[in-house]
Amino acid sequence: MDGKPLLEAAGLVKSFGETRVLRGVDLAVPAGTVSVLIGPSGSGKTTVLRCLNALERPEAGLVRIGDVSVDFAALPQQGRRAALRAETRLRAQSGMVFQAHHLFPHRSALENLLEGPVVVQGRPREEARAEALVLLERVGLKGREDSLPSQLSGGQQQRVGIARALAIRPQVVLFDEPTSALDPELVGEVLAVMRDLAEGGTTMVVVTHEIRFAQQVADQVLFLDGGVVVERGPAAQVIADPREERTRRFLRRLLDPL
Amino acid sequence: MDGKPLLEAAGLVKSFGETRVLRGVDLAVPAGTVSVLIGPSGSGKTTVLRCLNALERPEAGLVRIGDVSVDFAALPQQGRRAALRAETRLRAQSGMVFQAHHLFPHRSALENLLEGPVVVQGRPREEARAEALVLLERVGLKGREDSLPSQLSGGQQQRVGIARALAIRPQVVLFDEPTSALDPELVGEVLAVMRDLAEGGTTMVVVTHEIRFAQQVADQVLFLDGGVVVERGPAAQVIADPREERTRRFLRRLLDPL
Amino acid sequence: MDWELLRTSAWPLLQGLVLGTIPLTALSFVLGLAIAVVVALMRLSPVKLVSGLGRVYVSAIRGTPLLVQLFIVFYALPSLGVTIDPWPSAIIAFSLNVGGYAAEVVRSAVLSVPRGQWEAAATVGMGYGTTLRRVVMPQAARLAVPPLSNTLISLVKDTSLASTVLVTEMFRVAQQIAAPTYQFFTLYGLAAVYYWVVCVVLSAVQDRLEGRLNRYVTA
Amino acid sequence: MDWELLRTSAWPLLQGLVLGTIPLTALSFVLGLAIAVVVALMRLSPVKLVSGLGRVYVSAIRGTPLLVQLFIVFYALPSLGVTIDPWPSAIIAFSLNVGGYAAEVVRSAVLSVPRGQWEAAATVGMGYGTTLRRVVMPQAARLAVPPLSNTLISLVKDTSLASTVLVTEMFRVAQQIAAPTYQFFTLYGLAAVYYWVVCVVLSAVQDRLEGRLNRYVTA
Amino acid sequence: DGIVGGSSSAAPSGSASGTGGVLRVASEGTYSPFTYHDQKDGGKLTGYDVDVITAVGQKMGMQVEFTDVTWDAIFAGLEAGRYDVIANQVTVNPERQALYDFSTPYTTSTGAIITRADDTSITSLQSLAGKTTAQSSTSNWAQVASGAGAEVEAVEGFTQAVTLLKQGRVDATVNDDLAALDYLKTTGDTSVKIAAKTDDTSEQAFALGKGSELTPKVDEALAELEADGTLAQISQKYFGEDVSR
Ligand SMILES: Nc1ncnc2c1ncn2[C@@H]1O[C@H](COP(=O)(O)OP(=O)(O)OP(=O)(O)O)[C@@H](O)[C@H]1O
Ligand SMILES: Nc1ncnc2c1ncn2[C@@H]1O[C@H](COP(=O)(O)OP(=O)(O)OP(=O)(O)O)[C@@H](O)[C@H]1O
Ligand SMILES: [Mg+2]
Ligand SMILES: [Mg+2]
Repeated sequence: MDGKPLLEAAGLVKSFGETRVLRGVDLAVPAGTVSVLIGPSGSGKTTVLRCLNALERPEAGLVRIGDVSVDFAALPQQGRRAALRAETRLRAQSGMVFQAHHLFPHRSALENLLEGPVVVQGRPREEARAEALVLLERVGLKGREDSLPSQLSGGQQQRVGIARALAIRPQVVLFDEPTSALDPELVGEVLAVMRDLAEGGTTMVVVTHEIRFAQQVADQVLFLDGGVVVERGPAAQVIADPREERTRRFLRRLLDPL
Repeated sequence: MDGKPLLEAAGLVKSFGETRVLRGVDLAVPAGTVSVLIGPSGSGKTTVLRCLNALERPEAGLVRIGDVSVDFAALPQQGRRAALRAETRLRAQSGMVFQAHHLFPHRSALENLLEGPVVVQGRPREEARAEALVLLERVGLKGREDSLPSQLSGGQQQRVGIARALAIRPQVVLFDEPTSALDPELVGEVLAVMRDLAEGGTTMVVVTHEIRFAQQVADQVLFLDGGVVVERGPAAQVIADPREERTRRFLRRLLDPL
Repeated sequence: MDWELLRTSAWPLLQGLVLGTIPLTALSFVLGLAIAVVVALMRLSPVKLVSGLGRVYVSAIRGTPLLVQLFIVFYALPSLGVTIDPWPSAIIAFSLNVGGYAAEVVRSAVLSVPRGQWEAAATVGMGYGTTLRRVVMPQAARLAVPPLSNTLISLVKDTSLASTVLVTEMFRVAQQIAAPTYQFFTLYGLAAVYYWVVCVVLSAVQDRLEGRLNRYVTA
Repeated sequence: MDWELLRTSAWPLLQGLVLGTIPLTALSFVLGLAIAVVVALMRLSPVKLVSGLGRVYVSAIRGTPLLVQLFIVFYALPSLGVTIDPWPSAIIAFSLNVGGYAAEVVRSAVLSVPRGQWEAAATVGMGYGTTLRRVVMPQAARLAVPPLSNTLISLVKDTSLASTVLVTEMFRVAQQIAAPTYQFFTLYGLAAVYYWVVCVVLSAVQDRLEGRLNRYVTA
Repeated sequence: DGIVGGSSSAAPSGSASGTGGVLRVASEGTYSPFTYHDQKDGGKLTGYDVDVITAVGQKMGMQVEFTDVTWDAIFAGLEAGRYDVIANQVTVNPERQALYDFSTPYTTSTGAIITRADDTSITSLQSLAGKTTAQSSTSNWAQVASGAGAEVEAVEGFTQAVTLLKQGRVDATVNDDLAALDYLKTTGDTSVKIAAKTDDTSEQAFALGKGSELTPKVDEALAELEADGTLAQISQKYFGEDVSR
């Protein structure tokens, strides 16, 4: 490592229509670390992840992953094709895990993993297949490679989603509330897979409400509210002893809903 | 009260194809009390609720709510029409709140509440409307009566669902994981409404994974596993000090997923 | 292009459109939709006999040309002692025809409404009919509108076959005017323009309806 | 019913079916589907000009009778110096026609595929075309099959209009045999039976396809 | 007869032919100059066949009521008892005689071979051998042309045949000389011509249901019309010559 963080975002500003959803978000994620984003509904967590992945185009701000960087403010001047190319290139640096998995329903677990490497990246099918099988085993789905998504439980689907994000060999994996659509019982298996990945050195940015996961796995926790990062720091500090009143109130409500 | 519980189920047996999902479930819910059903995924919790509501027809067993009772084993001999009539009559005794709310998407919040009383029960529109407005206020949705479901947040949708279940003036309200599809932050508002109902004397049967809710609100907790009630008793006992190893294991996994 | 002929033909064709084509289309489509709903529900029935009958109906209607269906209603039924006047014959044949095609559209749209909606309706006490009418059909409508609008717009033009059963609509008028002058091309072109105007109006209605029905769809 | 006539007509009509109706239908439908996909995507384009062009196309095709479209391709284009042979003319007119109707079906089916699928495809690196081909279309197919099968089955019978541009298909053969004896009814009935058989086969294919495409649908 | 709802046979009363003094007649209404709607006269049904059958009706003391029917349905309607007689230049041939009653013929026509005006290669029926003609498949001229060795393209009607001829897609079309003359007269088209007439003549008559009790009465009326010169007079009006014999 050369001291520079693997992923860096600076000054992200994004509006939908009249409403400004991100008001200058900065983020630095060193290689091999886990950053957890927490914050109330509508605070912009999903939007941040989507900007990192260029699924959303911010009005201003810079995102760099490894040595690919995009200056979003400058994009519009580059022309449609060049802008698209830049975004696609950035997108290839990260994998994304959605809350509602969004697996391709008409393809088996294995085929879901192969779309990226084989169809898009054009890697040899046999090689990609071997790697995909390893990934499925890693998320605990050995033997289920031919199942369709509809034949898998929610937790299994989400784990296929994680494997699919890894299959494109991203530098960073982005998770958007990967467990919040799951039955409580199935949450554990997904979090376990994520912890294993983190321990294996995968760089991750995770939006989640699983505070215990953040405490145990995160190197850094960021609290987002109203489109700005209100507080950031080690998990132990932000969660156990938040400096800001807003953070404290949010955590209290989360831990004791009633 | 005449000492008899308001809702009673006895010997519910239900199979889907080859697999027997309920293997003789008994249940007694006194008027004005809250019973919470917990148990692992696939243990049959949803199926129990659906049998109480006659959405599912068990092969054997008896369900009684107030003075309406149905002997499911005897239904097939009564002929199709009589059986349907009996089921419809039983169904009218309870309201149901689904995990995925299932609001009618093309009707406003208020209209969702009026379908039962006005369209089905034929009560005067003005009277039903007045009552529905009270219900919406009770679940904290005053002023949102003309919103379509798609214009409401998940928590608000779920609260409309509760109000809709109440609008048919049921004797019992059945809840199937009413908060598990919600953002963690929105869970609180729904649980609060449910607690208020309980305190107001509504008889409720609730399937949930919200252990703290069960502790605070339930008069009775039942732990279901493999289609039988493994353990039942006051919340304090079943949750804090379960007798059965299976219950203990389940609760441990739920409280600490990692 | 014979402008004088066009000018003098404009009015009779418009009469044919307004007094023939449009009422024929409107009546047949409304009745056809009703038939379609019934047949779609039959095809969805768990009772094998009922769904089988629905299937036979759809197969018979889609499987044979509309022209033959018109022939049967008007020319073959009399030999069985049933003689029906031209207009009723045309409307019967067209509605039966629309019924067969639209049934498939309705069936697929009804299937697309989630089961949860049926169950929610049951829990507020609705029976099968009420659920269909108040819950399922309004939601199925959204998906059904574009293909049904295809069916309707086809029907507008298929009514030209009504002349086989002695009903005079716009296309027949065009043929009648063209015959003594041999200007078929001009008259058919004029008819096409009228049809096109009707279609534009119907498409606009379709767009508005789609917009309206999309309003309450979540994401 | 003239049984002898039926017997001697069976073979020529079958020839007309196999050499005329079926290849005409198959070719036109395949080309028409391709046009439909392009037009549907145009109508979905955010670029106003492109979506406007798509709209005009659909409106022109659905708005005018197929007969007029055939006339234009075959009888009017020559006056602009473009003379096209009967078979190509028929196939051009039919595919353009199918394209207009099927475009609406495809558009509505594409819209029914959740946005999440587009985004998931983007995150694994797919561009617009690849996403359509590998992710969206296979899912849209499920909803599109019943209405498209209506379009196809209509087309089978609409090919009888090909005779206006000198293509001889089954219905024309039936007319030719009927003419000297005026036994139109008998011959049309025989044609109807052939059409019906084709439709039964196509419906069976539709059912299997629907079953196949429903396989991976959750709940 | 109004333009819309062109059928005036509002009372299809089964097979009680001709009772109540009404003679129900079917014709295409799109076959000029035999049966067509005259736009200069408010779209009234008129033509040679229409006039003849009207005169026949008068002689029979019956009121004539017309119905517009498409050609391929016209005989189905006769069989279904929707009307009593077809007045539409029906050519008499043995196959048809087996199925229907025919009156005595009221038109005799010959075939005309129509070619492009500048085409000199076709001078007789025989020279059609190897050429392509466009024929309405429902007419017997198709058989005449193919009998002469021509390849026949089937079209819907005369106009279409002439269009193909002018576009050079076919070499000729064979049709009734009367229809051909009417076309040339009406349109003033000089790009086509009548290149030759065929030798064989054909006879057109009214068609009635098999065994109809009206047939002899129609024949009787026709005989009277011929005798008193009415038939020839009607023929003169439309063709400038007597085509009735
Ligand atoms: N496509 C969009 N169009 C309009 N507004 C949007 C869009 N996407 C998000 N928003 C708005 O932007 C704000 C931030 O949304 P975002 O989804 O990023 O929040 P979040 O922190 O992820 O919330 P949650 O916890 O509910 O997922 C919200 O107010 C939301 O309504
Ligand atoms: N309609 C059905 N057809 C077939 N099997 C079914 C059906 N409904 C439920 N089951 C099966 O019955 C068993 C019990 O299901 P049920 O939904 O009652 O469990 P649950 O306790 O509610 O689980 P969860 O916590 O996941 O909601 C499961 O194994 C399920 O797969
Ligand atoms: Mg979010
Ligand atoms: Mg359940």
